[in-house]
Amino acid sequence: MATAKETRHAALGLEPDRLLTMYRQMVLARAVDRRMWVLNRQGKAPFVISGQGHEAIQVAAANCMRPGIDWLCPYYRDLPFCLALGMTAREFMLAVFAKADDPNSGARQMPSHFGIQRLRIITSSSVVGTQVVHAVGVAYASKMRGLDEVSVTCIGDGGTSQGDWHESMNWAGIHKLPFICIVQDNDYAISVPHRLQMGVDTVARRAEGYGVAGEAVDGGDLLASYEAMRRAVERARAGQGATLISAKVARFTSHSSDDDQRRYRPQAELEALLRRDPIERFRNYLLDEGVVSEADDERIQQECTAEVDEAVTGAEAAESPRPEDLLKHVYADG
Amino acid sequence: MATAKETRHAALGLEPDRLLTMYRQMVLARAVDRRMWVLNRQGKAPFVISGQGHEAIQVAAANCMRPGIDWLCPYYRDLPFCLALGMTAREFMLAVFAKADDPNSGARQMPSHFGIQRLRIITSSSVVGTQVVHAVGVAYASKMRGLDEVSVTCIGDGGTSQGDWHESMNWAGIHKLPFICIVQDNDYAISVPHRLQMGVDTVARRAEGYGVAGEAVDGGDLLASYEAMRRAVERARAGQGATLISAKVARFTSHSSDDDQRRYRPQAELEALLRRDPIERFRNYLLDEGVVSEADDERIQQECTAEVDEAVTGAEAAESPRPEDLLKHVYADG
Amino acid sequence: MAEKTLLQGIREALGEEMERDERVWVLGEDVGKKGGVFLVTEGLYDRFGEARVLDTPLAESSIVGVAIGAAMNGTLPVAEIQFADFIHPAFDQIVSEAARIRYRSNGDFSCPLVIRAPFGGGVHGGLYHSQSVEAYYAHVPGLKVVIPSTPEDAKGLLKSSIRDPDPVMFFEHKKTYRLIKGEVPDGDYATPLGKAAVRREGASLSCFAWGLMAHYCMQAAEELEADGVSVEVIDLRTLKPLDKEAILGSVRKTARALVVYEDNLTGGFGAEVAAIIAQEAFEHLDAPVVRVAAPDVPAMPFNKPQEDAFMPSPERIAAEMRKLAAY
Amino acid sequence: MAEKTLLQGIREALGEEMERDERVWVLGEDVGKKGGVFLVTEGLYDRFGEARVLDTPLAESSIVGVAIGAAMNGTLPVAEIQFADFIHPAFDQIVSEAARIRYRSNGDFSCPLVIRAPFGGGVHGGLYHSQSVEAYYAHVPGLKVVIPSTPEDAKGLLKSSIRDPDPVMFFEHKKTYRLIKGEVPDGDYATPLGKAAVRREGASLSCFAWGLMAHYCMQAAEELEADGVSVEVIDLRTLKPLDKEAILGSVRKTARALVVYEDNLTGGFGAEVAAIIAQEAFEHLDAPVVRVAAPDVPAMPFNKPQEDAFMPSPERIAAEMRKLAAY
Ligand SMILES: Cc1ncc(C[n+]2csc(CCOP(=O)(O)OP(=O)(O)O)c2C)c(N)n1
Ligand SMILES: Cc1ncc(C[n+]2csc(CCOP(=O)(O)OP(=O)(O)O)c2C)c(N)n1
Ligand SMILES: [Mg+2]
Ligand SMILES: [Mg+2]
Repeated sequence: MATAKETRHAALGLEPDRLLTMYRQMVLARAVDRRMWVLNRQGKAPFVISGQGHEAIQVAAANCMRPGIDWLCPYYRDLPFCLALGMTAREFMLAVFAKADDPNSGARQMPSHFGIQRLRIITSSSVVGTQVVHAVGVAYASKMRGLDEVSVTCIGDGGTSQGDWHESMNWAGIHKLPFICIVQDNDYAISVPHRLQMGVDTVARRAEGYGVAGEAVDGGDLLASYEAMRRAVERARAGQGATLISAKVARFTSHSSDDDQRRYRPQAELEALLRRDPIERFRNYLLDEGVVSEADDERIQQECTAEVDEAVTGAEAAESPRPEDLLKHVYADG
Repeated sequence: MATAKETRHAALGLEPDRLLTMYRQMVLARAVDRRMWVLNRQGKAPFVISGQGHEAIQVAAANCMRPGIDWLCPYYRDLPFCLALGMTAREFMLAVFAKADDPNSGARQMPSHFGIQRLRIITSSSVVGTQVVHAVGVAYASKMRGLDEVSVTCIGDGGTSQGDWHESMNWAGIHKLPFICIVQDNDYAISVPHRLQMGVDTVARRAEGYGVAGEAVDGGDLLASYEAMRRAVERARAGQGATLISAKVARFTSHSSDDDQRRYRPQAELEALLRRDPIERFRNYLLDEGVVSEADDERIQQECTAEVDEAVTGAEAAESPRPEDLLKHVYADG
Repeated sequence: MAEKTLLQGIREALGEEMERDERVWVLGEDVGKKGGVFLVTEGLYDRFGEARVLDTPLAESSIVGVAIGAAMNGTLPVAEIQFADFIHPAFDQIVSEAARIRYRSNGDFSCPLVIRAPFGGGVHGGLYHSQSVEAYYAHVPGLKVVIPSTPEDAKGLLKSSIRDPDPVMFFEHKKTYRLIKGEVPDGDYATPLGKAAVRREGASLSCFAWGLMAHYCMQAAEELEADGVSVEVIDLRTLKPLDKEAILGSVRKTARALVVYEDNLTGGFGAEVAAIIAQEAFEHLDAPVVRVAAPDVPAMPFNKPQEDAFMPSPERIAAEMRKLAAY
Repeated sequence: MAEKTLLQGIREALGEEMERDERVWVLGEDVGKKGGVFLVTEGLYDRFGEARVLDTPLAESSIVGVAIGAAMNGTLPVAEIQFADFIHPAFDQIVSEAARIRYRSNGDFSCPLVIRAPFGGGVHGGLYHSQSVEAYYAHVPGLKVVIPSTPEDAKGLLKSSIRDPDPVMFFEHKKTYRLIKGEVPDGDYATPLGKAAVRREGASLSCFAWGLMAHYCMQAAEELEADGVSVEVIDLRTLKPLDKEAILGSVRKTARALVVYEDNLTGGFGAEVAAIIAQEAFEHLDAPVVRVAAPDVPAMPFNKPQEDAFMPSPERIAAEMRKLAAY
């Protein structure tokens, strides 16, 4: 039992090392993400889409998983998630620059369409919602094969409106699957506000109707996110079934580099977002608890910047795909 | 306030006349339905699908609606519903015999694919789930146009698994539409049992997650069904939004004339069904309350049989569709 | 007359039809305050309000299904699918429902509905923001399929589509939105569905196309002009109903047919055009019916070298024209 | 060898493959205790248990989507769609997902999956239990499309499909299930995908078909034999990959081509076959490439007079053969 004086992280059994790892993962993700916007403005990256503001829930979730054993069916905001699972900054930048060695798709897809077999990050499309069903299928196969694997998927608040999302939750409930659906609820689907997306405050209210567990969590709070996710993973591993986590997060950037959120979000709302920075919040916690010092933080930021610099330099110099390879990999034999 | 001695129907404000009407509608529906199975066995009706066991919820619902003003997007078990809204036995039999004058589809569709403009029963396909979305669209249009109409739709328990069902409920919740979805939950989708269809006992549990009202009702109990439906209609008319009614019912027949439910339902279960006959139950109530006598009942049965006889004779003698009319009504101008 | 972009043509048609007939309304993802991801519906939200310019949930099947229901209750919905690539979740509602409302009810019901969607590539859209989907729908009896390629047509054909009593699929090539400019007549006009447009008369061969490819064919034809080869370019404009007479008439004149489309070769709508010619103008043909289309790979990659390799280019079209003319 | 129905061929292939490889499993509506609405999966539930013969919720998109996920996690799912008419809700999962898993991941992932569905009419199925849907999928790169017409092929092609590393659409004509009987070789065998079968050699004209129409063409060809017209009948069997060589080779020999399909004429897969012939065998043709297909109405009505009027009949096919042979 946690005593009154016990820290939040100690109550969760989290060691300082792990806290540092998670902090560093968030910082790196933000650094990579910011850089891609710079590249976009420089005309070097035709399209970017961001995870800024969504880092806490993603990094927390990744740290409850076993990379290479548990599965992720991601969505396009999952840069922090994928980095935390082991994707390198360089691998991501190869996609941003549309280079042949992009491990996700050989630059066939837009950047942020993640998929890396070695990390069990399953290839994803742009079609919102389809990945959730795949995650159910993965979980069904794990269960059928008697394997101790957890299948995790992410989606936005808008994505939950898709029929596929419902069909997935229903399957997960029927078969009590080792499946976790994380809804990253940032109040918008491009410009469509929450009130026009659903008639309730949070989709976590839908869990009961499927026979799955529901968790509504502040997705900007790393420790709260970690707690909810860990409970979900334990539930999955214990054969107690699926969990729907709805994590409230803040979308810091426009939807993508093709969007301008000032067209539809009030200025005051945009300013208020900044107070919801998950990285700031965790940094303050770590400083307050003495887990990191200002100097540590400075070092981490510098390391991450250096990592990004190197990734960009390497990726920019890499080869572009060859036109004739357009015809490859339609089928196994071609 | 109902006093202890007040009858259930009086508490609902139901006059004996209306009770008789509803009773007669159920009896007629059953008579028509039974006859079509006879015709099927005689080789005169290649395909039949039944509403037997579902009569109470349907007739109750129809009696809360204003035919020709409120809308119904039906499904293939809604014979009692459609008769109660004003479809004649003869009109139905024209479909059963696949005759040109079938008002539903000119015998282009299988029987029980209802759709009659004059009654505001909207044309339905065989594709499970699609009708629910149409009902939402109808309701949205009514609301947009400021019309005081209620849009009702029916679907089976299996049908709620479709993505379309979810998307519809979500719309209904967002816009607080004058929309009512009646789930006729008969525990099976053809042979697939409830436990493999959903992870919960009743879909009424899903209402809250959409921001719509939920009612779980015994759909074999006419008065309970009437009560739930009337509340839903009042809610809709008062602009208070949508209702999801889940009505437990018993499927008396095999799924359709192409099915044999003995292959997958235990004998004991089939026998137990008979004790759940909604018509029996309502008859007993009416006899107990002295609303009808045995003699009245006898007369009603005979009238209904005569109505069916006449419908069959008329429909059987009607013209078949002409082959060349195959090409008509693809577009307005053809 | 004023010079406008194709996108402006569409926007004007929407605005004018909504003004003219209060039954007309617009629904789709981001069509409201944002004005659509391509800004096609810009300004409509302010003019007509939220109920008639409705931002929908992210669920295409319901966008179409709700429009169907609303069309059966006295309104004229114009549904926007944000990208044609995302129309597939609505496939069932379009094919099983919208297309058959009239037929299956033996004429008792109808479904006056327009579904607009930007399609096509060449804009770094990658596998899921570049596709051509017209072949799926041009196969479906009960639907009409319209693809404008000029600002004038965009406006006039969209007006006809909105006024049409049956469901119309209206596909707008996204690369043409701002690239293609042209005169748009002042005032109200409607361009009839089912009529092809001869963009260029010619005697040596007939070239059939739609969307962006109609422009590429024009470029190629101009190139061939220099070599003394006169190419007739026909923009089909509506694939369903198809202007067979225009196709056959042209082939009877030139005896050579080239069909150009951006979609994958196999089973693309160009196959139908070629098959019609092969059956109904066989006696007039002096050469094989040639198709130029994209290769049979799932879609256009994001990276530029492969995107370029996928798209039929004016150069490739010109080369095929030359070969065919010389056959 | 023993005489079996086409349905038995399919059932045996499923049973044997499940026996041979425990990664193979079956999912769909009513495939379990009931054994499927046509009893194709009868007996499998008792032999292999509920987890591998899974009754799914009534939701086609998830049937396919779950199969896709499971295929990426080491299993070989065979998904049944109860009627091809109800495959449309899964269109997106098939076209955007299954077909592109390999391509979009640059070969990093694959999706070994079979989707079986009964299609076709002539069984009083009405508008929604009679359709042909192969054209939609034969257009999609990344998919294979198989349609057996004999019991031997049904078994052998299904085995190949299950063993294939890519997603295969396997369409079974429901009228052939019990109508068509034939010898089925004993023991394990696999019929290769991508090879057409010459069902009947002939010199006067080539006739291409699949599914039930392959049988109707045989009947018509036999009728013409009596008149001294020798018709070659080629059953395409797999529309994707398509055996172009078999098609072109036959046309080069006979100089006349008839393409017969049960689907709506416009944009049906026969258009592709005709277009290939018109482009690649033009010089060998002595007559127009003729298509016989269903009219462009949404689907086959339930009532018998109109159902019959819709279906291409052996008589109608024979009449077209006669005309073409005499051209
Ligand atoms: C099926 C489909 N429809 C539309 C789109 C276009 N689109 C891409 S992202 C997006 C909004 C997604 O919103 P949400 O699910 O809330 O995720 P967020 O981007 O806010 O994280 C839309 C409409 C798409 N990719 N797929
Ligand atoms: C999309 C779709 N898939 C499958 C079918 C085949 N089918 C017809 S009815 C039915 C079961 C419906 O069960 P339920 O919704 O519970 O309704 P019930 O028949 O029990 O009243 C199925 C699978 C269909 N008509 N549509
Ligand atoms: Mg969002
Ligand atoms: Mg049921």
